[in-house]
Amino acid sequence: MVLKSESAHATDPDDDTRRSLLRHMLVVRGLDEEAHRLQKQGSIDLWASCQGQEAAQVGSALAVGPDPAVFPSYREHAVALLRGVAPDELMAQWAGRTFCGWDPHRVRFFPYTLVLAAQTLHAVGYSIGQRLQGREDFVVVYIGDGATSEGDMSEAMNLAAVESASVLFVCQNNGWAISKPAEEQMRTSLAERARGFGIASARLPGDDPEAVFSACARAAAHIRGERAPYLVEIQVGRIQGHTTSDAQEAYRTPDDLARTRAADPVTAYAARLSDRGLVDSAWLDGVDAEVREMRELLVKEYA
Amino acid sequence: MVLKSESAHATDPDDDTRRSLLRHMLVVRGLDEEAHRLQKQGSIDLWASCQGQEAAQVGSALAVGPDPAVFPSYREHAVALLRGVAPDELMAQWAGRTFCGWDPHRVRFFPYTLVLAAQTLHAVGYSIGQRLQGREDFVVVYIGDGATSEGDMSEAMNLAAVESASVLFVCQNNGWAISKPAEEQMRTSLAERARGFGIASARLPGDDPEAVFSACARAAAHIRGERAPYLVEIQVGRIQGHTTSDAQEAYRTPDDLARTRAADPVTAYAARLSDRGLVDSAWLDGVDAEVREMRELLVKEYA
Amino acid sequence: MSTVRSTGLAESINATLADLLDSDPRLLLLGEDIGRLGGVFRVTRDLQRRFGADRVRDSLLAESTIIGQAVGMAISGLVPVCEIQFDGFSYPAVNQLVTQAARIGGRWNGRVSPSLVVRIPTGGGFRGVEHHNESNEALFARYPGISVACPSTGEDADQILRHAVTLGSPVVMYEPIRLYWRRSAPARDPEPARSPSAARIVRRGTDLTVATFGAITHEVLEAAHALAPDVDVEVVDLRWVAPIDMNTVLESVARTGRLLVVHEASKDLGIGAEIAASVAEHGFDALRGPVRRLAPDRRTYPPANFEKDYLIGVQEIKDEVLVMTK
Amino acid sequence: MSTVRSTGLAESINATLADLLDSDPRLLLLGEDIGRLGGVFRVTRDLQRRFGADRVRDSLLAESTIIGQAVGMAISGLVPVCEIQFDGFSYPAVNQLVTQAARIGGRWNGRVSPSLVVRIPTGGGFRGVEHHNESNEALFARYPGISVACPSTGEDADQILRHAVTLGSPVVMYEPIRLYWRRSAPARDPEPARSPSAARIVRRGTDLTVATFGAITHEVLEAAHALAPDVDVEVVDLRWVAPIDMNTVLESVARTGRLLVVHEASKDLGIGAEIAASVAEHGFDALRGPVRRLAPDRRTYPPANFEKDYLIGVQEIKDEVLVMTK
Ligand SMILES: Cc1ncc(C[n+]2csc(CCOP(=O)(O)OP(=O)(O)O)c2C)c(N)n1
Ligand SMILES: Cc1ncc(C[n+]2csc(CCOP(=O)(O)OP(=O)(O)O)c2C)c(N)n1
Ligand SMILES: [Mg+2]
Ligand SMILES: [Mg+2]
Repeated sequence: MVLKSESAHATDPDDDTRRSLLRHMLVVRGLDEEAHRLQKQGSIDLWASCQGQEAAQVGSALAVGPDPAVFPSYREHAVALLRGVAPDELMAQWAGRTFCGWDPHRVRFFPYTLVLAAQTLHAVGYSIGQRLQGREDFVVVYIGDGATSEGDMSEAMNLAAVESASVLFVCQNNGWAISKPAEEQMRTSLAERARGFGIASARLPGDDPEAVFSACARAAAHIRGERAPYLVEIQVGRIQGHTTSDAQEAYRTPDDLARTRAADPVTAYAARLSDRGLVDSAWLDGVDAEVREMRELLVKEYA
Repeated sequence: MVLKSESAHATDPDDDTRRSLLRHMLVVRGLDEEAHRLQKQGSIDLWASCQGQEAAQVGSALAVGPDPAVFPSYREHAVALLRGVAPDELMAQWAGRTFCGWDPHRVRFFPYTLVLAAQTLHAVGYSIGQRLQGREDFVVVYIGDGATSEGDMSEAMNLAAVESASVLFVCQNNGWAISKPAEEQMRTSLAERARGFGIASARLPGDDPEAVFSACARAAAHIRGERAPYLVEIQVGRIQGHTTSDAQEAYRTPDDLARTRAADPVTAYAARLSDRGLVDSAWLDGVDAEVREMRELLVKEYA
Repeated sequence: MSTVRSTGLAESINATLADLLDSDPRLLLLGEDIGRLGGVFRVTRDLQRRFGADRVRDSLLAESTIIGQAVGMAISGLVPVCEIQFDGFSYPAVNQLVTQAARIGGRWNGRVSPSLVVRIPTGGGFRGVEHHNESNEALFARYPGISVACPSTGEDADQILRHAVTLGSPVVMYEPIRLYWRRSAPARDPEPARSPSAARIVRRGTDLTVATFGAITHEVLEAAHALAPDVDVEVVDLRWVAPIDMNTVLESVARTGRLLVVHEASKDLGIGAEIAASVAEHGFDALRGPVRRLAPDRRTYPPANFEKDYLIGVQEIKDEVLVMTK
Repeated sequence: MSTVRSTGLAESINATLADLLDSDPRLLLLGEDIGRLGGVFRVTRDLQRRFGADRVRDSLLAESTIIGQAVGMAISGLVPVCEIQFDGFSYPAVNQLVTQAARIGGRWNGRVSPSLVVRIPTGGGFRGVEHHNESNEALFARYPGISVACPSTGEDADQILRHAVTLGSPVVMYEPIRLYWRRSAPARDPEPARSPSAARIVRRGTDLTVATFGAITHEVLEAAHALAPDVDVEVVDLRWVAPIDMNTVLESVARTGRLLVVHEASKDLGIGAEIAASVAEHGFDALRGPVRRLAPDRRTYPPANFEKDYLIGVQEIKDEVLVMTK
């Protein structure tokens, strides 16, 4: 798959892009499931699942195209794969082999940062640094809802606003910071908070990758056009626990969990594209095969 | 002078209060001038002037009344005196005798905090602690424009918003953080930023103590009524350098300095109350005598 | 070698906190995920259910906020017992702890005496990911105004916590993660400590003093038991690393003539440096040979696959003792 | 006693920074009030005028922002030289320095080698208000991945800065405030250092080694000059406190048999602890008596009226040397 830059599809995704969205979502879901299996059998130490957040991740990453450097948090596995991080490279740090399994420069997907919100300042500084050197200064930084409470996030928003840095903040609001609900973490929304700092923003549901794609394409156009930051807050569900160490049943109701699982963006989007006739069972079988192969490779490498 | 609580004058100040506003402004101006003199002759080490900020300080302090605990920054000398800190107690730390010259509990004016923005979290925590113990939880915290860039300030606003704490944030925006202009420190205003966190706010010029008084009285009513935080951003001028160590001529234009001096809120308010016939020369002479006595006391103690 | 069954550290601290919450209405707990979830290590399990969300508070996700608001609460007369989720995430709280919590009593000229406790899960040895294996007790130990404790048993943690909440100044207590759920420990001499803030001689011996603290006390004791009776090692469990009970260490070295300090944190400027320096200053004449420190070299805690090479094990302790006593 | 005239430290650092800005387009300066104003100590005076606001950047008033954005800039290929306004305000930057700047090279498996310098005015002795007199070199010295320098002359600061901007990992340089404008200094032996990261023997002597660094090196030299010829003191100016050039110290102690460490930061877990411990470990047989540390006790830097009692002066150094050599 060749990534297109956002300028090529400033508004709605075309059919190729739609299939691409779905394919990336299905692949990372396969990876995520395999990671859980490997963790359960003790082959890797820990896994931070992205189940429920695939539409947000794939939609945003495809919308901005291959050029911007990405400063992830630690859960952006879909973005990683989409950028060309190999599945076994992605798994390496969760297996205790390294702090970062891939070459960040090659894929312009930088290492996971486990100290919450620290990467937000790096992202803005990097963008400023790139601009000063006359190079691509569009940067994407991912952050969770909980991490936005850290001073660094506010400082980064203020810095980006004051410097008018070309930074897209993507806040994946999955409703939880481990066990603390997002409503108890903030009084407003991240989108409102960003505007308070002078950053344009949008808030949207993250179940539909096409809507995410469009919103992020618009955000990217704003950033390139105005040379100013933008924040998208994407509301997603967290299907699994915070990590494999977290038994979320301890603090979430069965109802809430059932609702979140029922709103699975991957199955929903697969059904939608099938219904629309954009993918058929042959296409789906093809992706299945790809996923199977990936899982076998992971098992060979890690089990 | 007996302090009235804000409920007694929810809107405009009455004539007694007007005279009280002026008297406090004149007294602290005298103190501030004496401090400069003492510093110049080497009797005290340093002084952070509040010249230009008297209306903001006196107006806010009188409006909230004597009950709320005050967490100052390091420049709220007018608030200190108004709360009953004695002039020589106030001077002690600038003379290198102590870190805090007064009894914070007695006057409910807590020690100056020199690490910027640290006091904002203390203020919110104190308010929560007071509420948990069923005691007066209305707290006032002062902060400068520059200090708002520190992560602690954003964290404190978020905490206050989420906990719905009875905290009045008073941001004295004097346009400068040492040599950095406020416009380069933020893209919006503090008032907008506060709203982004879910804190009601107002922004107003700080040249007129009556307007400050009214705005803060309304803010106090909001805090007591809603049991929720409020932020007032008061635009003031900084007549002197950041401290006596700071030669502001190095980075401010003569024009700017002249304009700031011309807008002196103390002389303006004295003229206004004279014009309105609210004070006469006997009254002014009385305050003069009080100031003279205070200065003599300071000289005796420190020169 | 004798091993005894013991209550896990987590369970023991949980019981102490419950008792303190019961007996002192001014006490409250504050930390990320400590309420609903009971903490990521379940140290505060069930406490929110028992004592309510006002007193067992799920804090915002911001460490500076935790300590900063605790300072304000302490000024208001409460006794906050905070939790930082992992040692590696204590840095955003450094400013509030060092420039505020530690100094507030002095700044107020003694007119407030804020008791404020910060519990920090610490150390490695459980294949944690980056930042989850730090041992930072030396960070806060440097600062006047902060006391730092490093218990190695539930009993000590209990004594330390009860002391800490009455101290009138901040206490940071480091809790070894790998002891939270361990249920057996090498046997210790039953000798009581002289005071809640004193070190404890957990094994009497004559040939060499090992000063240590925290989780690795267990490995030291295991090594000491294994070396007996050939070499008779005295083991001092410091329990507090700031201030350090140097009297107990110096008296021990006066008896044995040899000092080894063992800790899990990296060697440079660690607690071992302070102890070795103090003994070189004040116990020099008693020394029969060089003091030694056994601790990881100055390098970052590695990815899990390499942590065995990084951590100090029983074998290395035995080897070191043998070299020093041969 | 011989005193020589010298360029003030501020002027010297200003010249070095100007030269570095001139010769390396990737270099930029970043800090509060360093541009328009030229810094509160005027160390960066005129540099913004000469090199423009893009390269001499008045940062936001937020220390975490300064270091955090510098990490990003370094990844982008620039070489940020940051200033923290006072040592007492470095704490909000600790998280970004310790968990990010120090570890980014390792986390990238060596694929970036960010050169990043943090200049921090340090120390007391000028009647500063609260928080303006701190000596925190031991804070960052503990952390692998960070190098820490403490120059005591303009010449050394120059050599250190030029080395630091090429190192590929963060360097924190502490600049003694009270040397910024001092224009005379005790005479030093002209012996060159073995390398930019080595210590310097600034006075040869035979009776006792004093290891020291930073501003107090001047007082140590003054004491040494005054004691001669009765006692012949060798003075080692460490220049770097992380990593420490222990070889130079150990060789010196091997010659003199006695070690005194002097520093301005409080004693507990200070640089002196590490040096005393290392010498007690590796130089034990050379020692003719106990090592000693001369440094303030574990208490907060007091208000200005009391700083004389807190700080170590020439007289105390002389007294200590005399006790050790009598
Ligand atoms: C500074 C810091 N504090 C605490 C933690 C521990 N921690 C890791 S993830 C997490 C919750 C993060 O929630 P959120 O930002 O919403 O991201 P999500 O995991 O939901 O994607 C916490 C508390 C950390 N990694 N860093
Ligand atoms: C954490 C911290 N960083 C830096 C400083 C140094 N400093 C003291 S006051 C000041 C400027 C503050 O500006 P502002 O908040 O606008 O308050 P003002 O002095 O104008 O009242 C600076 C940079 C400090 N005291 N604390
Ligand atoms: Mg979340
Ligand atoms: Mg200001």
